[in-house]
Order: sequence, then C-alpha cells, then structure tokens
Amino acid sequence: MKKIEAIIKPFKLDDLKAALHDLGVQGMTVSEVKGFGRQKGHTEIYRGAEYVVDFIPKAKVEIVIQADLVEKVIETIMTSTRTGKIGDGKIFVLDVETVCRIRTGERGEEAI
Amino acid sequence: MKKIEAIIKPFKLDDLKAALHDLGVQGMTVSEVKGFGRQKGHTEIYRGAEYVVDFIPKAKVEIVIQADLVEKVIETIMTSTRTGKIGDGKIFVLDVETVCRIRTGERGEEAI
Amino acid sequence: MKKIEAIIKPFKLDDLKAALHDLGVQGMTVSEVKGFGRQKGHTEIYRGAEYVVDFIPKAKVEIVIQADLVEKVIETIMTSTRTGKIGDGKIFVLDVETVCRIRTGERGEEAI
Amino acid sequence: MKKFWFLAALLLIPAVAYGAEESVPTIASNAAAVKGVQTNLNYVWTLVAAALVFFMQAGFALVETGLTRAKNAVNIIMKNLMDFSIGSIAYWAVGFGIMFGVNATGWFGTNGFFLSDFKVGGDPWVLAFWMFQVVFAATAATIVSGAMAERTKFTAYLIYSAVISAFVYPVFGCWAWGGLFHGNGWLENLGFIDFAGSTVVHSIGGWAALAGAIVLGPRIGKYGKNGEVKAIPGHNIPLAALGVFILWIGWFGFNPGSTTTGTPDIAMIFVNTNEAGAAGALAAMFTAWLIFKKPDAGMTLNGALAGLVGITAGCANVTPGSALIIGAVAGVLVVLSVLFIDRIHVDDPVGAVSVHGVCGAWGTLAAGLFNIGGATAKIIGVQLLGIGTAFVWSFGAAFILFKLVKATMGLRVSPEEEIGGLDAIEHGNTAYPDFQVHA
Amino acid sequence: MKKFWFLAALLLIPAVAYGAEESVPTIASNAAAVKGVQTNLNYVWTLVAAALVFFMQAGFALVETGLTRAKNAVNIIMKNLMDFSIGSIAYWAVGFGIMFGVNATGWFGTNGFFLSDFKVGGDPWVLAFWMFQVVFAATAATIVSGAMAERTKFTAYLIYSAVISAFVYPVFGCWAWGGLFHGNGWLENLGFIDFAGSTVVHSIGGWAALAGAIVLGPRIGKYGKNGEVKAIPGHNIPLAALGVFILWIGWFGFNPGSTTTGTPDIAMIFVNTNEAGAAGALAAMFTAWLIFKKPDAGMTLNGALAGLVGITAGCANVTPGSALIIGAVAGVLVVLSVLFIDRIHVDDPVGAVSVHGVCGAWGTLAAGLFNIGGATAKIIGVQLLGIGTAFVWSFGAAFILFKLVKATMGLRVSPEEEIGGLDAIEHGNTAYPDFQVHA
Amino acid sequence: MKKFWFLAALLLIPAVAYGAEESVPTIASNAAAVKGVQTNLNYVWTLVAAALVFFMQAGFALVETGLTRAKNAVNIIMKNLMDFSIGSIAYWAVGFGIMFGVNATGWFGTNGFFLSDFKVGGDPWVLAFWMFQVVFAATAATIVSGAMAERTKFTAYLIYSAVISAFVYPVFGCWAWGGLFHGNGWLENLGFIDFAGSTVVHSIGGWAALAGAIVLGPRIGKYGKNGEVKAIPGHNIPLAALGVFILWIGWFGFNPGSTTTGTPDIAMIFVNTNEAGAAGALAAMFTAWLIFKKPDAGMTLNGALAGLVGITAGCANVTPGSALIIGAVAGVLVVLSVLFIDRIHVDDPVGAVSVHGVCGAWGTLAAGLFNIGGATAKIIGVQLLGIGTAFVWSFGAAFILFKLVKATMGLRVSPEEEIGGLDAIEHGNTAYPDFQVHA
Ligand SMILES: Nc1ncnc2c1ncn2[C@@H]1O[C@H](COP(=O)(O)OP(=O)(O)O)[C@@H](O)[C@H]1O
Ligand SMILES: Nc1ncnc2c1ncn2[C@@H]1O[C@H](COP(=O)(O)OP(=O)(O)O)[C@@H](O)[C@H]1O
Ligand SMILES: Nc1ncnc2c1ncn2[C@@H]1O[C@H](COP(=O)(O)OP(=O)(O)O)[C@@H](O)[C@H]1O
Repeated sequence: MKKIEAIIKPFKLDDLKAALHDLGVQGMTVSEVKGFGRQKGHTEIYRGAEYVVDFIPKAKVEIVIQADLVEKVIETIMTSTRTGKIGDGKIFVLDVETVCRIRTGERGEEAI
Repeated sequence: MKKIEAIIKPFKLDDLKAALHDLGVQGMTVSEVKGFGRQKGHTEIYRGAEYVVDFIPKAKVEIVIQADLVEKVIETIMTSTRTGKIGDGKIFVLDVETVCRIRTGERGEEAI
Repeated sequence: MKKIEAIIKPFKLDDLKAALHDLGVQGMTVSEVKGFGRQKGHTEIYRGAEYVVDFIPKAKVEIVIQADLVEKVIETIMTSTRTGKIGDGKIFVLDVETVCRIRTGERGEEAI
Repeated sequence: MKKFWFLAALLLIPAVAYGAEESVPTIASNAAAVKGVQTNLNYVWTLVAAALVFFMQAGFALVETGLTRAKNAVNIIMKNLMDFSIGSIAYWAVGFGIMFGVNATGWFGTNGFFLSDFKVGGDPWVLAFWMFQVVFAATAATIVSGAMAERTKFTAYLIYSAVISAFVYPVFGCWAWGGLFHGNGWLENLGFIDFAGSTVVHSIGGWAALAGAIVLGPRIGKYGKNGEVKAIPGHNIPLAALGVFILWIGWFGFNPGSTTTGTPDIAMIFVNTNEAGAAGALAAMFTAWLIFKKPDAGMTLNGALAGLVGITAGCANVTPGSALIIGAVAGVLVVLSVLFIDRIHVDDPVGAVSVHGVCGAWGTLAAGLFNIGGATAKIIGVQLLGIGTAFVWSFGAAFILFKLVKATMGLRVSPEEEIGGLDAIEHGNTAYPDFQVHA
Repeated sequence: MKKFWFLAALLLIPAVAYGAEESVPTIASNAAAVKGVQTNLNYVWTLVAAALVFFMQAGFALVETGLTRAKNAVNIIMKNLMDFSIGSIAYWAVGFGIMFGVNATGWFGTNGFFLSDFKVGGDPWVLAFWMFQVVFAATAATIVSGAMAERTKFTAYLIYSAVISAFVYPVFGCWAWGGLFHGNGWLENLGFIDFAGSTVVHSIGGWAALAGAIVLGPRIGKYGKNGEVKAIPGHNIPLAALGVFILWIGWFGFNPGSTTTGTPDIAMIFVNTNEAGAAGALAAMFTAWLIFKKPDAGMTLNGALAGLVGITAGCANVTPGSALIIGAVAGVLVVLSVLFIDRIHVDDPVGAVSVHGVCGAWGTLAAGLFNIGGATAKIIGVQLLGIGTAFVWSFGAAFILFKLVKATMGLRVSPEEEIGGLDAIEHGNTAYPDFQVHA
Repeated sequence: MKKFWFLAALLLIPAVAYGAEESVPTIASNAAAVKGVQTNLNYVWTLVAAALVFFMQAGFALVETGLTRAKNAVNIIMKNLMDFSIGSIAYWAVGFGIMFGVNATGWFGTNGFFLSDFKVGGDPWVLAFWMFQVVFAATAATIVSGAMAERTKFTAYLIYSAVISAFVYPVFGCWAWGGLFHGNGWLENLGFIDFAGSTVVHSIGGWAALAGAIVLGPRIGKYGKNGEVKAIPGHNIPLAALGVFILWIGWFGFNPGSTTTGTPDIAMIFVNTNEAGAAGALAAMFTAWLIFKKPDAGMTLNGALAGLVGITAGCANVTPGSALIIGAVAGVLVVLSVLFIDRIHVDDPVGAVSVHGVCGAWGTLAAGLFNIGGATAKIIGVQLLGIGTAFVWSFGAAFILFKLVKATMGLRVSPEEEIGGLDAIEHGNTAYPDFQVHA
C-alpha cells in the first residue's frame, strides 16, 4: 500500500474531497500546514514596522491506498486542485508497510 | 526503525499516551487533523442555511521506534484507543531510514 | 528522493528557514505539533486544580529533496536549530517514491 | 484651572437659583430657579442618553465582526470606527444644517452648518441637541456596513459613509423631525409618528443597506451553481452576542432619550423598549426552532434587535402590552425576512436589511396601529406614506450613489483580495495573528 | 411627530413648574414645582441605574462564557439571553404581582399582574419601579446558568428560567422587599436589612445554582476515578475579565440605584461598593497566591465579584472602612468556598454558588455586624433568620423543580452531546468556526 | 429594610423640599429647596460620570490585551484589575489626602487620609468627589501597564501601582487641582488650565510609562541585530477596537463629569470631546495611510485616543471648531511619535507614551492656544511650565522608582519566562486553552 501526501491550496480542498469520493477513495486525513516555496508571501505592517508573511497556508491531504490506485489518485489530485498558478503544491508518494483499522483490528488492504 | 502513524479519536489521546508510556516508548509527536472516512459528520445550520461538517476532528500520533517494537506498539494503540464504534481510526506503518537527535547529533536507535 | 521530517523548537523555525534557503532548498512544509518526550512540561493551576501540560509545542518541518542532499540538510538542521538543551527535537528520514508538481505535472527531481 | 471652572459652573446654574445666595429670593426668582434646575436635568438626561446611543457603535461593530469571517475582522471594525468619525464631522459641517436648519419648503434646512447656531456665551442647548442627533446619524450610517461586509472596497465605503451622514439621512430626517429644532418637515406636518426613528434611522439605514448589497452582489461562494444558499458562518458568536447586549443598553438611551427632557415619560418608554426586545428574541428563537429544528443563535440575536427596532417608532405612544406584541411580530418577521432575502440572492451577511429595513417599517406601521390615542385611517395612511417615502428616498439615493461609485472608483475588491481576506490586502493587518485561523 | 411628543413632554413636567409660564407662580406652586423636579430626577436616576443593572446581563454572559469551554459558548450565551428575555415576560406577567402586589398575609402578593397597576394617564412611577425590579429578577435567574453550564438541556433550562423569575425569586422578594410598593413582607417587618439584595437576589440565585449543580451531577471528566479534582480550564480569560468589569459598573446601578431616589445618599453607596469590590479582588488574589503559589486569574475575578456581592446588603448602612473589611473577607471566603465545593464534588464551573450564595450570606450577616446604627443581638438574629430562610426556600424550591424536570423531560444532555459540545447538537451552531479549536 | 431606607432617602432630600409636606412652604424654604434639588442633580451627574470613567478601566484592559500577544493576556488583565483595586485602596488611604488635603505650602496636602473628611451624618459631598477622583487616579496608573507589557514581573508591577496611586499622581494632582477641595496648588494658583487632565492624568501616566519602558528595555526580538524595528503584532484587534469604543464612552464621563455639577456647561464639553476623538481617528488613519500606504488599524485606534487625550485639558474652554483642530493635530502627532519612539528603541507595545504623554502635552498647550478667552503669552507660559513640570516630576519619580525596584526585587522576568509567556509562569494560567495558539 502507498501513502499519498498532497500539499494543496486550502480553498481547493472541497473539490479534491469530492473528486476522490467519486473515485471511490474511502478516507483521507487533512491537516492545516504552512508552506514555503516558490510562491512568495505578502508584506504586512504593524504600527509602522513591516514584516513579510512568507509562510503560506496550505492543506496537507494524506491518503493511504492500494498501490495500483496511486496513478489514478495522482491524476485526480492534479485535475481537481490545479489552478495553473504558482503555489498549487506538490504530491509525494511513500510506501506503507502495514495498515490496521483500530475498530476491527483488520490488517492490510481491507483495513483501508 | 519504523514510524507508526495512528489516527485516533482525540479524547483517547491521554489513554494512548499513558499506555505507550507504560510500554516504555520515550516520545511521540501529536498533531490535530481532520478526518474523512466511513464515520459521517453532522449537519449545522447558520442563519437558515444548512451545511454538513463532514471532516471530523482526529488526533494524529507519530511514533518512531525500533522495528522489533512495532507489533507491541500496534497492540497497545489498538487496546488503548478502541471504542468499537465507527471512526476509531487507522494505524499506518512506514519505514524510517535515519533518525538523529538534534541536541546530541546521535544517530539511529539511540537517537530515539 | 527523500523526505526529511524535523521536529524542532518553534522559535528556531526562522533560523532553520534561513539556513535551508541559503543551502538552496526551494521549499518546505511546516505544521504545528505537540511533542512528548524527555523534555518535561510544566504545571498549571485552574481554580485550585493543578494539571500538567506535558505536551510541548513543537514545529514539524517536512522537506523533500534529492537523496544526495540528505546529509547536507541534516547538518544544516542540526547547526541551525540546536540549543543543546533537552527538547531540541529529532530528524527522521523517509524514502519518497514519487514527487509531482501539481501546477505543471512534472515528476521526479525537477518537481521538487 | 479646574477650580475656576468648577466655580464658574456653579455660577452658571440659572443665576437666580444661586442668586439666592446674594440677592433675596422672590416668588418669581424661585419659579425661574425651578425651571432652571429642570433645564439642567434635561441637559444631563439628554447627554447621558447620547452617551448610551454612542455606545451602540461598539455594539454594531461587534455584531458585524462576530457574524462575518476572521479574515475580514479588521476591515469591519475600521469601517465602523470610520462611520462614526466621518459622520461626526460630516454631520457637524453639513448634515445638521440640512436636517434642522431653517426650512421654508419643508424639504431641507438651509442654515446651521458647522454648528453655527452656537455662539460663545449663547444658549448651549443646540450643542446638547446636536450631540444627541449626531449619534443617531452615525447609527443610520453604520447599519449599512454589515450588509456590505466582506467584499466592499474600503475607500469606496468611506465615500458612502460621508454621503449618508451629510446628505441621505439628514434630508429624510428633515422631513420627519426638522421641527424639533429650527426646521419644519412636510411629513411631520402630516402627523407622521416616529418617536425615536424606526423609519428615520433604521429603515433609512436598512434600505440603503439593501441597495448596497444589491449593487455589490453576493460574496464569492455564497450561492452555489444551482442557486442553493451556502452558509458562511460568522467567526465569533460570543462577540456578536456581546454586541447585542451593548445595543440593547444603547437603546435605553436611543428611545427614552428622544424625549430630550428628564420627565416621568421616560418610564413607559424604558418598559416598552425592554419588553419588545425580549419578545423579539423569544419569538425569533421559536420561529427558527420551528423552521430549522434548532434554536439558532444568529437568528435569536437578530430577533432581539428586530424587537428593539420595531418598538422605536411607537415606544412613547403604545402600552407595554402592545410593545410585547410589536416585538414578537418583529421577531417572527426578521427570521422570515432573512430567509426570503437569501432566497432572492441578496447577500446580507448580518441581516441588516431585515432587522433595520423590514422591522423598521413594521414598527412604524405598528406605532399607528397600536397608538394609545387610537388608530384612524388617516394615521395609518400617513404612517404608510412615511414608510414608502423612506424606502423610495433611501433605496433610490443609495442605489444611485453606489452605482456611481462602482462606475468610477469601483465598489468591490478583487476576487483574490476577497478570498485572501480584506484585512491582509486592504489594511496590511491580521486580526488574530497568534491564532491558527482556517484559511 | 417627535416634535409633538417633545412638547407633550415639556407640558408633562409637573404642570406647576411650567405652569409658571402661563399662570402667575405662587409660593405653593413653586413648592409643588420643586417636588416635581425632584420627582423627575428620581425617575432619571432610577432608570439610568436600571440600564446599568441590565448591562450586568452582558457581564454574566461573558464571565460564564469565558470560564467554560469553547464548544459550549453558544449555549451559554443563549441561556443568558433567554434568562433575560423570559424573565422580562414572566416577571411582567406574574413575578411582579407576587412580589409587590397587595399582600395581606406577608407571604405573597395577589394583584398587579401584567403590570395592571399602570393605567394610561396614571402615575407612571410603577413603570420606573418595575423596570428597576425586572433587571434584578433577571440577575437572580442568570446566576444559575453558570453553575449548570456545559451539561444542561436547553429546553429544561428554559423551564427553570421561567419558574425562578415568575415564582421562586418573587416569593422571597415579597417577604423582604414587598413593602417597597403595595406589598408587605413578614421578613422586612422583622427589620431584615438587605438594602440591594445580597440575600434577596444573590443568595437566592446562588442556592438555586447549588441545587441545580447537585441534581445535574458533575461534568464528564471533572473528577477522577480516585475522586481527584481535574481542571477544566475556561476558554477565554480576557472575555471573563471584561465580564467582571461590566458587572462592576453594573453594580454602580445595582446598589446606589436601590435608593430609587436621586439624593446625596448614593455617594456613600458608590464608595462602599467600589471599596468592597477592590478589597475582594485583592484578598482573593493573595489567598490564591498563598494556597497555589500563583496569583490565579480565575480566583481574582471571582474575588472582585465576591466583594461586590458582599457589600450589596449593607452598602447603605456601613462605613467605607467597614466596606473594605466586608469585601476583603468575601474575597478570602470565595476562594476557600470554591475549593470546598469542589472537594465535595459539586461541579460549579464558574463559582456561582461561592460568589453569590456564600458571599451573599456573608454580606447579609455583615450588614448587621457593621451596621452604622450599631449591631444588636436582635438585628443579628433577624439577619441570620433571613439568611437561613433564603437557603431553605431557594435551595428547596429549586431542588424540587430540578428533580421534577429530571424525572419528566430530563435535565441533562447525553454523554455524546456533552463530549461533542452543546453548541453543535443543541443549537447546530459553532461559536468559533474560523479558529482551530482543540477537540 | 429597603423600605426603611427608601423612606429615609425621601426624608433626606433637602428637608425643606419635602418639609413642604408638613410645614407651610415659604419663599426662603422654596429657595433652599431648589438649591437642594440642584445639589442632588450634581450628585447624580458626578457619580454617573464616575461610573463611566470607571468603565475606562475595561477599555484600557482590552486595548492593552488586544495589542499584545496571546501568551501574556492573563498577565495584562491581572495588571489592569490590580491597578484599579490597589489604586482604590491606596488613594483612599493616602493619595486623596496628599492631593486634596489642607495644604499650606501649595506642594502637598496633609489631612483627609482614609477618607477621614467624611463623618457619619455629615455632608456626603466628599464621598461623591472622592469617587470621581479615585477613578481618575486609577486611570493614570493603568496607562503605564501597556508600555511595560509582556516583560514586567507581576510583583514589581504591584509595587509600582501602589506608589503611583498613593504618591506620584496625587502630588502633581495637588499642584494643579488641590484647590478643588481643601487643597491649594502652586500651579493652579498661576492659572494653569487643565480642565479634565491632559497633563494631570494622561501626561503623568504617559511619562511614567516612558520611564518604565526605558528602565525595562525592549521585549526580546523587538529590535534586530542591526537595530531594525521588528513587528510584534497584537493578538486580538477586535478586542482592542472594543476597548477604544469603551474608552470613548468613558471620556463622556471623564471630561464633562469634571464639572462635578449638572449644568448646561456639559453640552459643549460633550461636543468637543466627540469632535476631537473623531478628528484624531481620521487624521491618524490618513497619516498612516500616507506613510505606510495602508490604513492601519492599530494607528487609527491610537489616533482616536490621541484626539480624546488632546481635548481633555481644553474641553471646557475651546470651541467645537478648535476641538476638531486639536484632535486632528493629535492624530497626526501620535503616528509620528509612535514611529519616533520605536526609532529610538524604546519599546512601548501599545503606544501609551505617544497617546498619553505626547498628546497630553499637546492638549495642554492647545488649551492655552485655543482658549476662548484668548491666548496671552502668560497663559502659554504657564501651560508650558505645567507641561514641563509634569514631565520632570513624573518621569523623574517613576525612573527612580523603577531603578530601585530593578536593583532590589528585580523588574523584569527571565528570558525563558518572556519567551514562554508570562501567563504560564507568572500566573500558571492560559488565556485561551481551547484554541490553537502559535508558540
Ligand atoms: N521541497 C519541498 N518539500 C516539502 N514541501 C514543499 C517543497 N517544495 C514545495 N513544498 C510545498 O508545496 C507548496 C507549493 O510549492 P511552491 O514552490 O510554492 O509552488 P509550486 O508547487 O507551484 O512550485 C509550498 O508552499 C510547500 O508547502
Ligand atoms: N484511506 C485513508 N487514508 C488516510 N486516512 C484515512 C483513510 N481512511 C480513514 N482515514 C482516517 O481514519 C479516520 C477514521 O476512519 P473511518 O473510516 O471514519 O472509521 P474506521 O477507522 O472505524 O473505519 C478518518 O477520519 C480518517 O482521518
Ligand atoms: N520516538 C519518537 N517518535 C516521534 N517523535 C518523537 C520521539 N521522541 C521524541 N519525539 C519528538 O521530539 C521532541 C523532542 O524530544 P525530547 O525527547 O523531548 O528531547 P530530545 O530530542 O532533546 O531528546 C518531542 O517533543 C517529540 O515531539
């Protein structure tokens, strides 16, 4: 099984969720993160002192799925979250050795 | 070494922490995440407009340990966080190539 | 490619960012986490009831880079975030199989 | 020098009263002295009431901030602070003269600009009266900011704010209330009843808000592709609730203070105001409960305000029992109105149009229907005329104003700015930098 | 029409005062006029004070919201808003009549329901007096919501709220204060001293809160398996602190306003109120510092309120020096009481029982002990009798009420609801949707 | 017993007024009665104004909390609550006597400690006057907490708070205002104009704040290695804005209340106060806009306060037109001053020095320049003398005090504590435990 981590623009989360749902992905875990990259932040002023907000809010979506679904999911993420503008984000794929469902104790693919 | 990621119900965090502590696990890292899965969210209303809150608050616990402890830790997580109700969460096991302790520069198992 | 996860003291984040930037690292993703480990928390009182705050705020920095840069990045993290005091944190290195840039669809190293 | 002023103050008390110290008191001097003390009491009461009405600015700021998103909180409070600051100057320079200046036609006043009615050493009543009136003008102005929240250009808003305080509000005010000072309005001469301003203040604000919301268009994401209404939850309900409590106490200045005299009259006005607010909150809560199956906080808060707006016109000429009915009806009305306005895709984030426009109209009608002196067809007719005139004037004038602004400098921020939040780009600020706020 | 009313108002001022304009003033007309102006001043003062007391509702709402968890914030503010709204109607319909109606027995009033004492054109004093009394009734009611926070069914709470405002509070109020209007209470006839309500308002609320907290049981997770007390920190200390400041200014209406006349008497009451509040805050802070080794904010805030509750009974018959002592003792008492009540596993999230019940009792005793006129055994005896009676009546009546509610409709939400938060399930709302709130 | 007191109150009304009921009124009794009623009105007005000034404590607490970081919020509100609590007791015991006690030299009062001027049964005016003065003393004290925020030891702060209320403030107060009661100050005898305290209250507080900020040194991270100014954003702008609105309404007690008599004089003071605040907010916003290219909220909020501070000295002796100018200049001044003070690396998190010190000085000068009676060289000279004296006295005394504290018990928390936040270590509390707050 594989774990796909997608760093996306937060306002694209609902579209992604819907798209993955249509694809039959059963679950995902989302966290709020701050991103640093090519996309530049903006400057704010506070009582006369300027400061750069160079960490940009992003959503990190983690999806664990069967290896054979990886390509499909990557495609879905690309199409549903791409704006074409800098800062769209990244997809990382990692290997997962074991998966368990706490409720049932199931292991492996049926635990996903 | 392995990294165990457990997505659990937030109010189970203290029990899990205690259980792992008893097991001799030295450390862990926790983040607040939102989960999407079989467990359905609830509906809220705001000024007459209904909306579904389908992302459910979960706690993500990351534990890096020696490979031979994986099974023990999985067991502990299962027993300490299971409610038997849908939404109990998942456990993912990933391989970790290197571990360093920043303070000392130690590498590998003694860095855990 | 590899993914480096560094759990550091939050107030060291800016130094780390600067150091990695100088090293030519193009991007990183940061999340706010709570850590549990050797560093002990502090006690608070609320209306007469004491309680221990044993989860300590930490920053989790994720950096995906070419395999050959791993050592350099680890060094940089060590030097830029070390205080020598307990609680400095950990570095974990994981293997990443694929990387894509959502904006362009690029894959692999050029997607980083 | 305080000492000096302190003594001066003592001496300024209707000479005769303290003249007693020097000269021998006479029946006439005593009679004059009593009047003098009553006059002093009228000053104290009117100005304390004005302070309470001023406080409503804080209430509006909190309600609007609480019912919108965190990323626009700085912008909202800046708009509210500017409504009052600009209003205080625009109404001083222009508005007061138009509203209360000498007025042959019954259509607008022609003098008293820049508070020129006040001469050093002259009767200071104009100052007390002006103070009480300026906080009313600012109230009308600030109602609009809520309906236009989260998408309006700050510069454009400043222009609007000056125009409503200097012109839109005073002109109608002159028609209905001009005679309270040097003016004389055609509407009041017909016998229009609006004691504290359900129409003059609230409907005028509410209909201008409607025009603004229409010309602006809805916030991004408010209505789905298939026209379904999406929820955009307000970010701080406790702050909104505090705002409602503050507005409620402000109303204890707004309605009874409109006597501008400290007399037993204010007792019934206090009671009516309170009962209508309470009935409004309850009625709105139960209406929402019935419709949504839950006692919704946002609607209940709107309901309290709806009841208070509803009683404003008739607070001095209906009984407490009637006040309860007026407030309760307003509470039901506001919920239905909020739903209706959403249905027709006018995006009013805080319900300003329903609370102030719709319930202001209802209150003005009710002031006729429940009139202690009895309700004649003529009275009802005049009330309806006033309600209609207010709508035509305020909606019309504001609509044209906003269209002009839109055509020239632009009325709305860019989509990027709207998504990123007005605080960051318009003000370069963040309302809650230490908190993790959802993007 | 404002003009019309404005003139009307002028005319309504004790005719004679302005009659002077038309008819020739006489010594008699002047004497009457002076009384008229003093009467007007009494109206203005009593009603301004009532507005300040109303504001205490906002203070209670903030203190209770700040000292509980974010997931229940909407529920808390809804309960507070409803306490006042329901109270305003229940006290109008029933409570006032029971408390101040004609009363042969000394046990409860029998007329004046629905404000029927007021007739159009009649003396409006009943309205001013009612307005001042209704905000007191609502204060007693709202004290309870804090002690029952975070686990009470909303519907059950609404029932309670109506019963206390319509019945529990007015009955005791009749015994102690009925004679202030048409009533006549057995306790006041014995010479019971409770000028502004340490017992009548605060203890009555506090003991009902105790009954509620006991019948409800503690919040999930408040006490460990081995009975150890767990902390459930309040989610917004700055909001709670603002609430305390608001309550403090409200007390400047609560205590001095209880004269219901604008006279020099109010000066000492102001000073006493302020000194007791200050001493309470300081004493509580140092007590907490001694016990916990830290100057705890929650306890200090409770201490200020404890001092204010403590001086409420005696504010008009003790010296400022005594007020300092009374407040300081209350400040120490409240900390010990909060700890004790937690030890016996009664879960009172905001300390309502300690602040209002315990310190209300202390204040009532202190009003006898520090009485300027001297403290006799009889005085102390009557004070103790009043304190005891209040406990028996309020705790008893509330206990039965809550048991009944529990047996019938149910008093407490389900564990799932409690863990998930009352806002989501009871109201379908979220207090802070834009913020990352810990689950 | 309320009944008893109620009657007592009635009787206490200047006997004669109601004596009318029993004895036959005479011209003399009527004359006396009128004076009695005016006296009662003066009590009511002065004490209502005092309540409004008290409310400013909440305003300061919110402004300071909002403009600093979440991790220090509990500490800030504790400091503000203690300023008022300690001040209420220190000013009662010592301060009032020094400020208003009998005073041969013109340098400090020597009796009236512990409110000993009040005798049971005696004239209660001293109590009303004291109540109005104590809230002023607390205002001066609380100004300092903002400038010393986020790094001062709590215990050290308590010492400071007692000393300024008991000594630093009253001594200067005696020089400028002593003659308002039993005192007699050398500065007032020269004709120094400071009606409500631009210098006496605000500059005294502001210059003490400057001394505190200098002795403390800047917060960690405020200035970069190369001396560049870093931003440390305040954590809750809506709360800060609410604080400003509360301060504004408080000023309607602060300035007009300083007449301590209910007379028509207060009207112009109300208008001047309002116009200056509005002009200050606008001028500051546009100045900030010009310099930073954005309408910054923090500066605009400071601007409103700057305008209010600016008009405080001259509110009773300048025209509304002049008030606008005075406020506008203050608004520009405050922005430049904040920038300048940052440049010289004095870290004043909330701008207290600029708002109260600098604009207080400007307002005092302006009271001379725009004096209705005309500005002579002598008047300006005396104003400048007063401004200078205030600086030397307050800055000097506070500087020595803070140096002493630093040398003995220590003035500043440890770096660890400062980084971790004062709430956790000093108080063992967390302001927002349910929220995700950035570390
Ligand atoms: N090397 C990296 N490691 C981890 N996260 C990265 C890396 N590079 C980019 N990111 C994440 O992806 C986000 C978008 O990347 P960015 O370079 O800004 O735009 P783009 O993806 O269009 O090239 C960043 O904000 C960051 O969160
Ligand atoms: N395929 C997945 N990838 C990542 N996280 C998942 C996945 N499936 C479930 N989760 C996480 O586990 C949580 C619980 O899963 P859910 O399906 O709701 O219940 P259960 O674990 O009992 O089957 C989800 O809220 C989500 O955070
Ligand atoms: N085994 C582990 N798995 C995951 N995270 C860990 C582990 N051990 C430590 N950490 C993280 O590293 C942080 C620092 O570790 P700690 O033991 O406190 O100090 P040090 O790193 O100096 O030994 C912890 O707060 C936690 O977030």
